[in-house]
This record gives sequence, C-alpha cells and structure tokens, in this order.
Amino acid sequence: MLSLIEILISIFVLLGSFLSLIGSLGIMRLPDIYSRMHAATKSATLGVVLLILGTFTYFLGEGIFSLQLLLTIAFVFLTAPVAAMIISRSAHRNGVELWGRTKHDELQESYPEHLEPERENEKVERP
Amino acid sequence: MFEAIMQVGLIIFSISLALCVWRALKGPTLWDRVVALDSFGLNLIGFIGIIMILQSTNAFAEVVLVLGILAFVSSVALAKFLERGVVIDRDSH
Amino acid sequence: MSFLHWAILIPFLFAIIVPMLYKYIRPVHTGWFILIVPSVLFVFFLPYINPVADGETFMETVPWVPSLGINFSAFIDGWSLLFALLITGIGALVVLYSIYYLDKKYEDLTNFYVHLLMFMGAMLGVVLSDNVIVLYVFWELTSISSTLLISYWYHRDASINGALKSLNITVLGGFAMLAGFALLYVMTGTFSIQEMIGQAGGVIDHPLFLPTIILILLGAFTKSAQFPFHIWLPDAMEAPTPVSAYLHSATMVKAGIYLVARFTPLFGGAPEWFWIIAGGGLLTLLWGSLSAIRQKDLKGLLAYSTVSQLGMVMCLLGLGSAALYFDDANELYTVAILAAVFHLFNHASFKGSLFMTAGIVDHETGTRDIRALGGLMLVMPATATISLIGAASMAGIPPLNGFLSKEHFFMAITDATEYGIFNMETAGMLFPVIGWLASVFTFVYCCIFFFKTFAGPFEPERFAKKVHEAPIGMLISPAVLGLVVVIVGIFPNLLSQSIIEPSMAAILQGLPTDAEAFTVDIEHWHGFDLELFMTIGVVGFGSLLYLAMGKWRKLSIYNKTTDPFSPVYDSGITGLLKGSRLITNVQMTGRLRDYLTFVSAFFLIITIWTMIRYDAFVIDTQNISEISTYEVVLVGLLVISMLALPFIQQRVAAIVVLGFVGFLIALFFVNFRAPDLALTQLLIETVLVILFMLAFYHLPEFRKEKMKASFKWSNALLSFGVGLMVTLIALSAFSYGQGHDFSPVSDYYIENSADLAGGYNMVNVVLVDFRALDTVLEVLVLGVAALAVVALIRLKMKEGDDI
Amino acid sequence: MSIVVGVSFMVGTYLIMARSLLSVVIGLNMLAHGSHLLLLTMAGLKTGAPPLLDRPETAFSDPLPQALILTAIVISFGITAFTIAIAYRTYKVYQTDDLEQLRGSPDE
Amino acid sequence: MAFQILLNIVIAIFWMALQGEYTSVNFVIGYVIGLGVVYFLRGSLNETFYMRRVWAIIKLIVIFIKELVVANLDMIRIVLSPKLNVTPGIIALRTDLKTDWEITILSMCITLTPGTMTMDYSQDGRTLYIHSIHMNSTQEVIDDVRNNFERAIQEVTK
Amino acid sequence: MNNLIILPIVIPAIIGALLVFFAKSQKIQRFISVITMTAILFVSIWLSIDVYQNGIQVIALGDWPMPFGIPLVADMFATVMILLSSVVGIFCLFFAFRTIHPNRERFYFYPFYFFLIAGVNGTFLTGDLFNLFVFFEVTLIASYILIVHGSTAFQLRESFKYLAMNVFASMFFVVGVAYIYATTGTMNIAHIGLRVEELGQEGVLNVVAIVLLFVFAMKGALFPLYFWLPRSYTGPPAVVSALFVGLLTKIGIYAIIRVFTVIFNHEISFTHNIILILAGLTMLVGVLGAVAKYDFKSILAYHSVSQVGYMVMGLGIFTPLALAGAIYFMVHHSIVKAGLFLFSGVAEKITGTTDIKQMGGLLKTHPAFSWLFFVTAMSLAGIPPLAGFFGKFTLIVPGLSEGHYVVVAVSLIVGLLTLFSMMKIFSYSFWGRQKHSASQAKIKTRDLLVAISPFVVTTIAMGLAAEPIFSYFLDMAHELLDPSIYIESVLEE
Amino acid sequence: MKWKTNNLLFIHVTRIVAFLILTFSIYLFFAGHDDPGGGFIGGLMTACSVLLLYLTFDKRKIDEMLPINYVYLIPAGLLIAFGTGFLGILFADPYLTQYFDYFTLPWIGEFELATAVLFDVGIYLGVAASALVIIVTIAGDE
Ligand code: NA
Ligand code: NA
Repeated sequence: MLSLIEILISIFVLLGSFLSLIGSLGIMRLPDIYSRMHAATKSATLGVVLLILGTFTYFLGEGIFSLQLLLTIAFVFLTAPVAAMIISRSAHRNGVELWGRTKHDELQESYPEHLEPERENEKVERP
Repeated sequence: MFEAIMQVGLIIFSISLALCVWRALKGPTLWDRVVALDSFGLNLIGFIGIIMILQSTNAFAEVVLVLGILAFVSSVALAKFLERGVVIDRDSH
Repeated sequence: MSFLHWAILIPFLFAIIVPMLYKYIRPVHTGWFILIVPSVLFVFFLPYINPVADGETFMETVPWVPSLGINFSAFIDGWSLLFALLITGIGALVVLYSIYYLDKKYEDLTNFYVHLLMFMGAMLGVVLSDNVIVLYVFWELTSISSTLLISYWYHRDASINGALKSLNITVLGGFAMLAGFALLYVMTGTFSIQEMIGQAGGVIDHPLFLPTIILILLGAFTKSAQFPFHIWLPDAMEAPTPVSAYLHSATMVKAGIYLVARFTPLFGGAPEWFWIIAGGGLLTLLWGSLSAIRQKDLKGLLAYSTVSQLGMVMCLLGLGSAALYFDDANELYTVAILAAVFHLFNHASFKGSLFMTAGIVDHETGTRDIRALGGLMLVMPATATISLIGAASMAGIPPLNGFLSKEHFFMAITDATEYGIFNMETAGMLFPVIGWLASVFTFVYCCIFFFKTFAGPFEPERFAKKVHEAPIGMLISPAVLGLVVVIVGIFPNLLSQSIIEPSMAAILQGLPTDAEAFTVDIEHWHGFDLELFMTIGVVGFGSLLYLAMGKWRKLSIYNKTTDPFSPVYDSGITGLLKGSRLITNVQMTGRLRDYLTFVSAFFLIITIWTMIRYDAFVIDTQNISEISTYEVVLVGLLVISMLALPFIQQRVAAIVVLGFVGFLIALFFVNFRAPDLALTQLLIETVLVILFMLAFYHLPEFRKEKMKASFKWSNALLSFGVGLMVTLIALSAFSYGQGHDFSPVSDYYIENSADLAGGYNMVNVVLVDFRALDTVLEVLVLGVAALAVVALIRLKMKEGDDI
Repeated sequence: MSIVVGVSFMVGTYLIMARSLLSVVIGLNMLAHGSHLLLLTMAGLKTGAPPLLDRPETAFSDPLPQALILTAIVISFGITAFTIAIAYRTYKVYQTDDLEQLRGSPDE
Repeated sequence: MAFQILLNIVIAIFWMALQGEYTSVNFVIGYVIGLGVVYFLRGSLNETFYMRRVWAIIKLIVIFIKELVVANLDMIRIVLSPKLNVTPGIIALRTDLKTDWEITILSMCITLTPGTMTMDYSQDGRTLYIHSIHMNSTQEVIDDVRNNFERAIQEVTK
Repeated sequence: MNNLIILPIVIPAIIGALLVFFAKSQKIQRFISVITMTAILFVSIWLSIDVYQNGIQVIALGDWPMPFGIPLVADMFATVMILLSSVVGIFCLFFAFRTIHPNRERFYFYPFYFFLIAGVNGTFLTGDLFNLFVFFEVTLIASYILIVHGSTAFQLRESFKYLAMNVFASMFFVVGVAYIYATTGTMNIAHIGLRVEELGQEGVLNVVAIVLLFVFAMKGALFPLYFWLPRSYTGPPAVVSALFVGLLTKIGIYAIIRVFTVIFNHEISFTHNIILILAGLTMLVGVLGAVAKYDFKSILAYHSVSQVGYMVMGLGIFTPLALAGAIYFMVHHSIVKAGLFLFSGVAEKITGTTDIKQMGGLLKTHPAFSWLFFVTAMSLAGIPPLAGFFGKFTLIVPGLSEGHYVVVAVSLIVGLLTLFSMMKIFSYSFWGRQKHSASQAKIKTRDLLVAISPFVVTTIAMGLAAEPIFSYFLDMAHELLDPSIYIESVLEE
Repeated sequence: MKWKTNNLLFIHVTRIVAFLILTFSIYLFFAGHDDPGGGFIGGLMTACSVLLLYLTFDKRKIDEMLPINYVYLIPAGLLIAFGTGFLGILFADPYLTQYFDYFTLPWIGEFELATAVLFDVGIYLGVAASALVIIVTIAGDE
C-alpha cells in the first residue's frame, strides 16, 4: 500500500499531469494564439508547479531539501507572465489574426497609424 | 502501485508533449509554434520531475531549473525576434 | 669517386657556374669556356681505348641509396666508350659551332649552355651507368634538357609545341622503361645490368619477360624516334641547329640504340626481342626514308633521315640478337652487330656535319625551305663541299664510310633469310626487300638535300639577306666531321680494333670473344656479290627516281608534309584535355548536393558490400532492453519532429522544431541517466536557437524546391539507406560487443574517481582529470570558433588584396 | 534508440542535400544529434544510476561515453555556430541562400 | 541601495542552500560571491526599494493563489467543454498604481488569473492592454482586476 | 614518461592563445611567431632523436595508467610527421610575413596558424581514438577559418561546401568511435589493436574498419570523397593553401596508415585491396582534374588529390618498402606542393592573376623564379634525381613485386599526366610571349623566392641524399608493420 | 520602422532573474566536481545570464555596464587551462596531472582543494566568453 507521503506525492503528480494536459489541450483546441496563451500560462504553469511540488515532497521524504526545485517553482511563476506578454504582444503587433468572434481590440487603436498591422479579419468590433 | 501512478503521470505528460508538438507542426502562425515550444519546455520540467521520482535521484534537479530558465530565455528571444526581427537591440532607448 | 664519376658530374658542376660566367665575363663568348669541358673529357676518354680494346672493362661504384639497391656505378666497356667518345667529341665540335651560330649580343647564352652541359652530363651518365636506376635518372635528364633546348626560343609557339611533344613522348617511354627496370628487379633482385646479365637465363623464362621487354623497349623506341613514336623528332627541329646536330642526330636519339644493345646480352635470343626490334627497326627505316622525301624543310628532311637511319641500326641490332639464340659467334649473325656499330658511328659523323651545314644555310640565307633555296654552291663553296661529302656518304656512295656500313647492312639483312629461326624462312624475305627500297628512298632524299640547295641558278633576290659563305669558325666543325667521313671511308679499319670489336664484344657478351666473327676487317671490295648489286641498284633506281621528280612531285602524298601520325598525337592530346574536362566537370559540379550524393552513395556501397562479404549482420535480441510506453511516445515524438523538418516551409518554424528536437534529446539524456549531458544539451540548444535566429533573420523563406521527382526520390532513398546502414551496423556492433566479455574501461573510473581524483561526479572527473586533454581541446575548438566568427564577420577583404 | 539514430541520420543526410543554406545547417545539426545518441546507445543504455558517486547507488551507468558525448556536443556546437556564421555571411555577400546559385563556374 | 544589500543577502542564503550546508563559512562565501554579482550587474539597478509590508504580501499571495486556482478550474471548464464557450477581446485598463514595480506585479497577477492576460502597456506605462476570454461584461473584468489586485498591491506598497 | 611529447602540441596552442592579446601589433606577433616556430622545430628534432635512440616514447597524460587516460605516443612515424609539420610551418611563416595583408594579421591570422599546427601535431601524437577526433576538430576549425579568412565571395562560397562535407565526415567519425566502443569497449588505439587482434578482426569489425576508412578517406581527400578539396584550396592566400596542402590532407592519410597498421591489419586481402582500388582511382581522377584546369592554383589543388592516391597506395601494398615509400611521398609532397603553392602566389603577385592563359613570358622577366619553379615542378612530376622520383619509385617496385600491376600502371600514367599538367603551367605562364606589363615585369620577387627556396633546396636534397632518409624510413616501416611494438610500448606505460 | 516599446514587466523580471541565473551558474561551476555541472555548464549558464541582459536591454547599455572585451577572455581561459597542465611537470609528473587534497581547518571544517578546479576555471572562462563572443558578434553585424 501507499504510504501517506506517497499518496500526497501521487496527488501532486496526477493533478500536475492533468493540468498540464489541460494546458496542452487548450493549446490544441482554443481558436487563436491569444486564447491559447491563456491555456499555456495558467494551466501549464500550475500543472508544472504542482508536479515539482510533488517531486520536492518526494525528496523531502527522502531527507533531501532540494532548493533547486523550489527555485524552479519561483522561476516558473516569475517568467510565465513575461513570456506570455512578450509573445502575445509580438503576435499582435505583427498582425496575427484574432479569432473571428473576438469582440473588441482596443490595443489596435493605440498603435500609431503607420504601424498598424493589417489583419485579415477586420470584422473585429471596435468600440 | 506508486510506480504505476508515476508511469501514468509520464504517459499523461507524453500525450501533453505530443499535443505541443502537434501545435508546433501545425502552426498556423509562428507565434503558435513559439507558444508550443514554451509549454513544451514547461511540460518537460514536469516530465523530468517524475523521472526523478522514478529513478529516485535528485541528479536532475539542476536540469529542471536550467530547463525553466532556458524555456524562458528561448521563448523571449524568439518572441522578441518575431516582433522586431532583432534579438539584441543595438540601442533601443 | 672515380674519374668516370667526375666525368659525368663535371658538366653539371660547370653548368652551375655558367650563369656567373655569362653575367660577369661578357666580352668573351660563353661558349669558349664551355668548350673546355667536352674537349678535356674527350682527351681523358681516349686513353681508355687501348685497355678496352684488350678486353678490359672498368667498374667504379659509389653508393648512392644502398638501402634501395641504387648505387652510382660507372661502367665502361667498348660500347659505352664508343658513346662517351661520341658525346664528348661531337660535343666539342657542336660547342665550337655554336659559338658562331649564337650571337652573344642577341641570344640568352646562359639557358643554352646550362642546358647543353646538363645534357652532356646526363648523356654521359646514361652510357656510363651500370645501375639501371641511375641510368634512368640520367635518361630522364636527357629528356628534360632536350625539352629545354628545343624550347630555347620559348616565345615561339612552334618551339613550345615541339618541346612539349618531345617531352611527352620520351617521358612516356621513360616511365615505361622505369617499370620495366622495376620488373627486372623483381626478377633478378638487382639493379646492376652486369649482375642481371649474370642471371640472363632466368629472365627469359620468366612469365614477366614479355611485359618487361615491351616496357623497356618503349623507352628505347621513344627515345630513338622509332616508328610510330618518331613524330616528336621532326618537331624538335625548332631547336637551334647545334642542338639538332648534337642531340637529335648524334647522341641523344642514339640512347635507345645504346639501351637495346646494352640489354641484348640479357634478352637476346628470345623471339619476342628479335621480332620487336628487327621489325620495328625495319618499319622505321622504311617510314623515315619515305617521309624524308616529302619534307620541304632542310632540317625536317634530316630529321626523318635520322629516323630512318636509326631504324636501320635498330633493325640490325634485332637481327644480331639472334646470335645469342645459338650461343654462337657465327659471322652470319655478328655481321649485323658489326654493321650496327659501324653505321652508328658513321651516322654520327655524316649526319652531324649535314645538320651543321643545314644550319649554316639557314643562318646565312634566313630560310631552310627547300623550295626557296638553290644555287648556293657558288656563294658557299665550302659549305657545299662538306654537304656533298655528308650527303654522298648517307646515300651510300663509295668510298665514303656510309657506303661501307650500308654494304654491311645489306649483307646482314640478306643473311637473315638464312637464320632458320623465328619463322625467318618465310618472313625473312621482307628484310632485304624493304631494306633495299628504303635505301633507294635514302638515295633520293640525299639528292634532294644537296641538289635542291646547292645546285641550280643562284638568285640572290630570293633571300631576305645578303648571302655569303659562313665564317671560318662555323665551318670548322662540319669540316672536321666531313674529314672523318672521308678518312673512315678510306681507312675503315682504323676503327675496327679500337672501337668496333670491343663494342661487339660488349653487345654479344657471353659469346666467345676470340672467335673468328669478332675479328673485324672491313673491305671496300668483296667481289660481285649480292650486296654490290643491291648498291648499284640503289644508285641506279635512286637516280632515276630523283630525275623523275618532276613527275611525282605533283602527287598529293608528296605535298602533304605532316606525318599521318602527328594528327593521332594531336587528337590524343585534345581528347585528353576534353575527356579530362568532361570527367572532372561531371563530378566537380560545384553543387554540394552532388558531392554529398556521391559521398553517401559511396558510403552505402562500401558498407553494404563489407556487411555482405563478412556476413556481419547480427542482432542479439536478448540485449535489447525493455521499453516503457512513455519511451515509445517520446521516440515517436522525436521521430515525428525530425521527419517534419524537411517539409517545413517557414524558417522560424524549422528553428522552433529544431528546438523541440534538442529538448527531446535532452530528455533522452535524462532518461538514460546523463544529467551533465542533459544540461549541456539544453544550454547549447538554446544558444543555437538564438544564433539561428540572429543569423537567419535576413534569409528568405525556404522556397519550394523545384526538384524532379526522381531526384527527390533518389535523395530520399540515399538518405534512407544511410540511416538504415548506420542503424544496422550499430545493432550488429552492439550485439557483437555484448557477445565478448571485455571488461569495460569504465569500471576503473567508477572505482577510482573519488579516491584517486577526488570527485564524485564521474563524468566531470573524466572530463577534467582522466581526459582533461579532450576537454581543454574542446574549449580550444569553441574558442577558435568564436575568434573565427569575429574574423569572419569583421574582416572583409577583396580578391587581390594580397596573394 | 537505434531507430532515432537512424532517423536522425536519414533526415540529416536528406537535409544536407537540399538547396538552401539553412537546410544544410539544420541537416548537419541532425547528424550531430544522431551521432551523439549513437554513442550513448552503443555504450549500453540503462545500466545503472547517473554516474554520481555520492549517491547511495552502487551500479552506475557508463560515465566514459557521457564524457565523450559531452565533448562531442561542445565541439559540434562550436562548429555549428561557425557554420551558421559562414552561411550568414555567404547570404549577405551573394544575396541568395540557394546553393544552386553558389556553384561557381566549371572552369575554376 | 537597500534593495542591493537585500539582494546580496538573498544571494548569500541562496548560496548556502545550494551548497546544502548552512554554515557561516558558506554564508561568507555566498556573500562575497553575491557582492561580486551585484557589483557586476549593478548598472541594471537604478531603482530603490521600499520596505516590505509582510502582511500585505501574504494577503496578496493568498488572493493570488485563490485566483490561480479559479483560473485553472475555469480553464478546465473551457477546454473540456465540447463547445468552445469563449468570447475573447482586448481591453484597455487604466491603473491607479504609480510605480513600475507595482505595475509589474499587477500585470503578472493579471496574467495568471482567470480569463485575463496582460499584452502591452501604453507608453506612459499606466494603461494595461488586457486580453480576456470572457468579454461578455467588459466592466466586470475591469472591476475584478481593480478590486482584487490593485488594492492588494497598494496595501503592500503603501 | 616523457613530457617532451606534449610540447609540439602545447607550445603552439598556448602561443596561439597568447597572440590573441597582441592581435593589433604586427611586430610582436611576428617576433613571437618566429621564436615559437623555431622552438617547435627544435623540440621536434630533439624528440625525433630521442625516439630514434630510445624507441617509442609514451606519456600518459594525467599520470593515469593505460588504457584509462589519454596517451601521447611518439614513434618514428609520428616524429617524422611532427618534424614535417614544423618544417612546413616555419618555412610558410616567412612567406606569410611577406605576403599576408595587415588586416589578416589583425584578425588572428597567426593564432589560427598556431592552432592549426597544434591540431596537426596532436593528430600525429595522440594514442587515443576519441582524442584523435578532437584533434581533428581542432585542426579543422582552424582550417575552416583560415580557408575563409578574409571573407571574399569565392572563399565564402567554397568554404561553405568544404565545411559541410567535413562536418559530415566528422559526424561519421563519431559514429565510428561509437562502433569501436561498442565492439571493443575501449578508446585507446593500442588497446583497441590488442582487442581486435584477440577477436581476430572478424565480421562486423571489418565494417567498422570500413567506416573509419570512409571517414579518414574523406579527410584525406580520396576518390570519391575529395570534392571539398580542389576549390577550397584555391580561395585562400597562397601561404594558407601551402600550409594546408603541407599538413591538412596529411592528417587523414596519417590516420588511415595508423589505424590500418596498428588496428586493422588482419584482413589485408580485403581492406588493403579496397585501399589500393581507391588509391588508383584517386590518382587518376585527381590528375585528370589537373589536366583539365587552367588555373595555377586549381591545377596544384587537383594534383594534391592525385598524390593522395600515391600515399595510400603504399599502405595498400603493405610491404616495408611500400610503407617507407608512402611516408616518403607524404613528406616529399608536403614540401614540394607547399612550395608550388607559394610559387603560385609569386606568379599572382607579378601578373595579378592565377589564370595561366593570361600569363606568359615569365621566364623572360623573372628567370630565377621560373627555374626554381621548374625544378620544383619536376620534382612533383617525379623526375629524377629529385625527391618525387624516389617517392614514385619506392611504390612501383614493391607494387610490381606484390603483383599489383594495374595500380602501378595507373601510377605511371598519372605520373606522366602530372608532368603534362605541370608543363602546361610552365608552357603557358613561363614560356610564350610576355603578357604582363612592363611595370609588372619589374616587380621584385627576391624576398619571396628567398622564403620559398628552402622548399626547393629540401626537395633537391631529399633526392640527392635519399640514403639516410630511406634507411630511417625503412626502420620506421618495419616498426609500423609490427604493431606489437606500438601496442606494448603504450600499454606498458 | 521602430516600435516604441514599454518593456516594463520584462525589464523588472529580468533584473531579478539575471542575478539568480548568474549566481546559479557559479554554483553550477563549483558543483561540477561532485554534482552535475562543471566549468563547461557553468560557463554556458553564465553566458545565458548575460545573454538575457542583452535580450532585455540593448547592446550599448550592456557594453557600458560590462566594459569587458570578451574576446580576451577566450585566450585567458585557454591559457589557464593549458597552464594548469604544467603543474604536473613541476612535480615531475606527466602533463595535466591533477592534484587534490582534503584540508581540515578549525571553524571551517573539511574542504577539498583540487587543481582540477583551477583547470575548470579556464574551461569556464573560455566557454562563457566564446558563447558570448559568437552571439554578440553576429548580433552586432549590421
Ligand atoms: Na567537456
Ligand atoms: Na569537421
């Protein structure tokens, strides 16, 4: 049978894997790059963080305090939003289309005239 | 039992990785591929985490951390490159 | 070092100081200094005549490369002495002649005399060397110096072509000859000719005998301008006339003759040897005499005449070699050798003088074209007289020396029908018939040479310059030779004992020298025999033919001066150039793709072949470790990512997928317990991805490759093959290794890393301690790469900035 | 594993026979991956723990091939970096990445 | 300045942790290394650091974790539902936060919480452009951000 | 243990690194370079004498017992090659001083030069297969940059191909190393040799041998793997081409000879016959290229391919004399071809072109240059008594006595075509009407000729004084043909 | 065409992260003898941290901040690594012989001194500098 700590680890691992899978499914299913970013940042991040927590717990059980793993968690939290922001911003500035059912695009308006990227689906509503 | 659970975790992560690869190959835009690469890196972290448990070694702790760092660095570099065609500005401000 | 060695080396040593002589002592014609060399050497060779005539031989050996069996052995017997005397004697005359022929004001005497001395030394080396390799060394030097002398006026295209032609053909022969010598070494274990002759019997019976003699004879035939290799000689007439007189009539072209005679004791008696030489010589004799008639250039005529005469001597040597078949010094056979030796000498004398007079004509009139010349007898009486003597001797008019040797020639070829060996009973009839015909032609071209030049009315306006007799200095040398022609003609037995007998003894070495046949007594009159009738016939028919020239001179065959074999050579050269260009361009396409296609194909062929030959494919399934499900998925992912790469159209996408591959490989490293590798792989992959982006920002997207489908498939097939072979060999090698229980080296590292190297990370310990050299070098590679990138990006030069 | 090695050699070989500079560079990279994995495979996979001695394990995987691969990785990194630079400069000078146009004349 | 000293100490501790031995020696070594690092990179620090409000931070963290969990549940719902039930859009949000650090933290929190993701700043850095996948009520999104995070951050940095 | 062995590697490596600091000062760089090259030369001589007197010298780096550490092994063969590289290195250096553009000197020309020497010397000395790979890479990376140094259009275009093909080969080197490790479980060449002997070189070991042959043949530019060589050698400055031809292709040949004498010497009828076939084809195809071309440097480059054939021919024949001849040929070819490439530089300096059709009459305006070139060219063509003759001769004799008639015939025909193509250069460039201007005719070449003349003198001397060389080389060949000497010397260390 | 970009988030995160990575890289370097890491990996990690700075800021600013010519670090690293090898010769051992010993000092405890670490410093410098030089040079080409 599983010991208590093993149960804890198993939960972390399964939950982490599951969330990561959700993240990847989101990346697969969601309609445009911007929505996919949501999946990538929220689910994948938490999934990985949970899993590493599981690993951390495992080694704690072995008597090893692995700072590297904790640092990894911090790192992921710190960097995921940055990556998300830079990727989505660069996509937007280069005219990557928003999904057809997107409602507003206030960012587009903030761009100077000559830099406005051309988008094919101009039907995006502008308030 | 415990090992079996870990194996299940690995398989879930494998599927997850496969989905990222799928997105990377499919695109359609470059940014999709970059996102795929980014979350691929994250998933790898999880994957290695499980392997560490399975192999019962903390030898890969550094690998995990480095992977976290590098997934970030490469995503940022790619995105920045895609945004402006340069990776390192000569004089941006 | 004996005198003989010095005799060979002195010309070379002198050649080194010539440039200084020329540079610092300008008032005196350099030729006067040069003249000392052959004269002194000639004088020094004279004392050898007596002992050699008494049957003595001299062998002096200086080790050169003894490890390879190459010794600088100088050997002198009757045959080499004859040549040594010719080389130095005629050499002296030629140098004297050249002093007047080449004006020190306009000509570059350095080149001329350096090369002439080189030639002289080399030629002495050829005839005095007993070691075939040393002989070969000098042999090639004669080719080279001859080439350089022919190209003396190197700004002329004709000179260049003539020089190259002679070089190509003679060196072709030389290389063949070298192979022949090597085969001889394989058979006999020595490079010494005299030692080889000691084992003559074994050589003839050896299976390699025929290839050996063919190779050696290729050398001799090319050098001695034997049919069909004679084509270089007429073109070599672009050389200054002293050169033609010296190299291309009196000495170098006779090196082939020398060689054949030298090897007669070794090979003589074999039917192959007999037929190749006698037949080749006969053919050359006929062809040369026929061609000579058609020449319009005085020197061209003489060149073909030389070809023909050399053919005659060659033919005689072939016939004479039969003596060794019978091991019998019967006069029936030895007369051929006698005739060969005698004619060789005579030819040197009359042809040398003829070349010199032809040179005088050229020098004084500015032309050598027979059609333009005529009537010079009145303005150049001395030249005409000397020419007449030479031409008459060549035509075989008594009492000149040419007559005597021609008589012996007839005697030898008529005797040949009586040999009773090698099918001579039937084929032997060819010899007297062809020999006689050729002699008729010889008579005709001698007439042409003399009468077209000197007879007839003199029309000074036909010449570009004012024609007068040559200066006395220029006439000395031909006159001396003419005198020799006359004296030897009248007193032939002056040479009998001193020169001819010892030479025959050398050529027919092994036969009893005290035999009757070796006693040479040359007589002008030996009754109304067949030879005399043949001579009379020659004169009669020859005169008729010459007088009828007006009739046949309109024939197209007469007017075509080029040798039919010259175009063969020319098209050979063009074919070579074209063919090599084709072959080269087929492979060196400049396409990386083609190169790699060839390379991969080669890899496949050679590995598959070896695999099959050694039945090397083994797979030991026991050792393939079990695989988990997730590993299958990972392998699948990696394979898919890799396979996708060729199909990706966007470059950034390719870079991203490359990143995937790198990350997955890192994952494999983790899976296979290699943390250091995983770390390195990740770091490097990241840096590479960034580098790719930096560098390829400017590049265009991939284009759709417009390849033919077959092309694409062949590429795919090749790639598949390479991948497959790498895998198959890997599986086999791994299974093979598992089948042998070698203790892996690694155990040592596991046991000793901590205790002896003080580290717990074995990989790192291996890197910084056990194999520290690898590590520092790998950083060196990286550092050089970095510096290289700096140089590559920042240093921008143009072609021609430096050399 | 051998399959992966085979595939990387296959893809690598295919790519270096392509027309574009970038393909060639990527192809070389694939070949490098293949050769490194091969070296790892040839040493026998999974024979023990990571080669770190201060852990409790007693059986270790073979450290020597790992060290060799590490060296090989670094070397191919240096070479690849340089290759990228050359490809980049070549493109800058010729304004094409098409190897077909970089053939040169047959007389050189 | 304070931030730099703090950073230095953090590095020293970090060092000890990496070594796995919390001895004074390791602290000193870590401090020296940290000194080098900070000196080495000092040019990138041109800000000063305010005293922490520990409590505020804890509060912020709690809110953050709660929102993160909600975000993931939201994500599960979206991804696993057979129909794509999203209405994305990009809105501009003017924030009251003053300093760069505050805005940095805000934008990170926005990204990791339900339905929203920071995409860009205006030039002055006071307007955030946010991509949301629940655009049915724009104002709701904005209010959510304002109430939850802006206030919590202001607590911390007040 | 003999620490002397490391010096030919470590000195140039360290000095190369040091010179980076002085990249901006031409004078200091040159000064240090000369001193260093001289020092390396002396070390090489010293080492050669040491090896000659005391037998094979081995150093186990890091003091680890064999076969666990990396050994450096100096046997007669290795020391000859080291000496050769030092000689070529120092001769070329003086030419470099007179011709290399200051910009090149600023961008690490001399460091790269020394790194190349370090790599080459390491290749000759190492006794570890993987270390051999690493040294190959050191050499190659230095060669990559030297070939493209200056970044002219032509250089870029051809060096990319050079690079791609060599990297391709390097990858297969790693593959070969992997196979060797799988089958024998060791990396030490002597140890591999021992184990292959115990195994009897059966089955897959032969395939491994062929894979290694493939790799080295590619580096050594054997047909049909030579495509990288001809054009990449015509792009860089003459002195770089000279250095390459003197050293670079030799490392491939060296490796082939080393591996096929120490390790794979049990299936000669198969492996060495393949080598012979490749040798014949290489000679022929290479020389046809030379016949076809009209560019001074191209002709020389194609000859280099052709002559690689001769070098491996000796290995294929596999008798003492043939091996001695092969190595003699390597030495001769390095010297003579390096000299010829430098001559091509001189010709280019005078005429401003390397196209021989645009040259003419150099003999008239530059007689000393012309005759020095002529002598060197004749040596290349194998005209006696120059060095080239002995190289050829010592291959023909054993070739015939072992019954390899075809390859000997090919080698002779190739010799003839070599002469033909060298005379093509001579007749187009040196004979004929003068095509360069009067001012070009006045260009002084004395300094350059002084720098080249050591090559010319060496090739003459190697011919005239062939005896000491051959008695030494024959000893060396006997040593090579008895691999147990090598194996025992290394493993006892 | 140039975007005026407000990189607020990026810059601020980098300020923290780059320091951590740099420290981590030094840790990796020292850990190498016993744990995964070493001069090579440490060097590359250092290069990555500096690279991150380059990514975040611009070349001019980083050059001002780190006024080091990386090019000279390459030969310096090589000289250290090759030079360490000579220690062996000093002790009449073969080239590249490494030495180590464990020392116990009061207050500090037992620690190890190894020449291999010095060797590794050379590796570290060489690698870090090479990686940076390669990237910065290519990035700096106009
Ligand atoms: Na390393
Ligand atoms: Na390579």
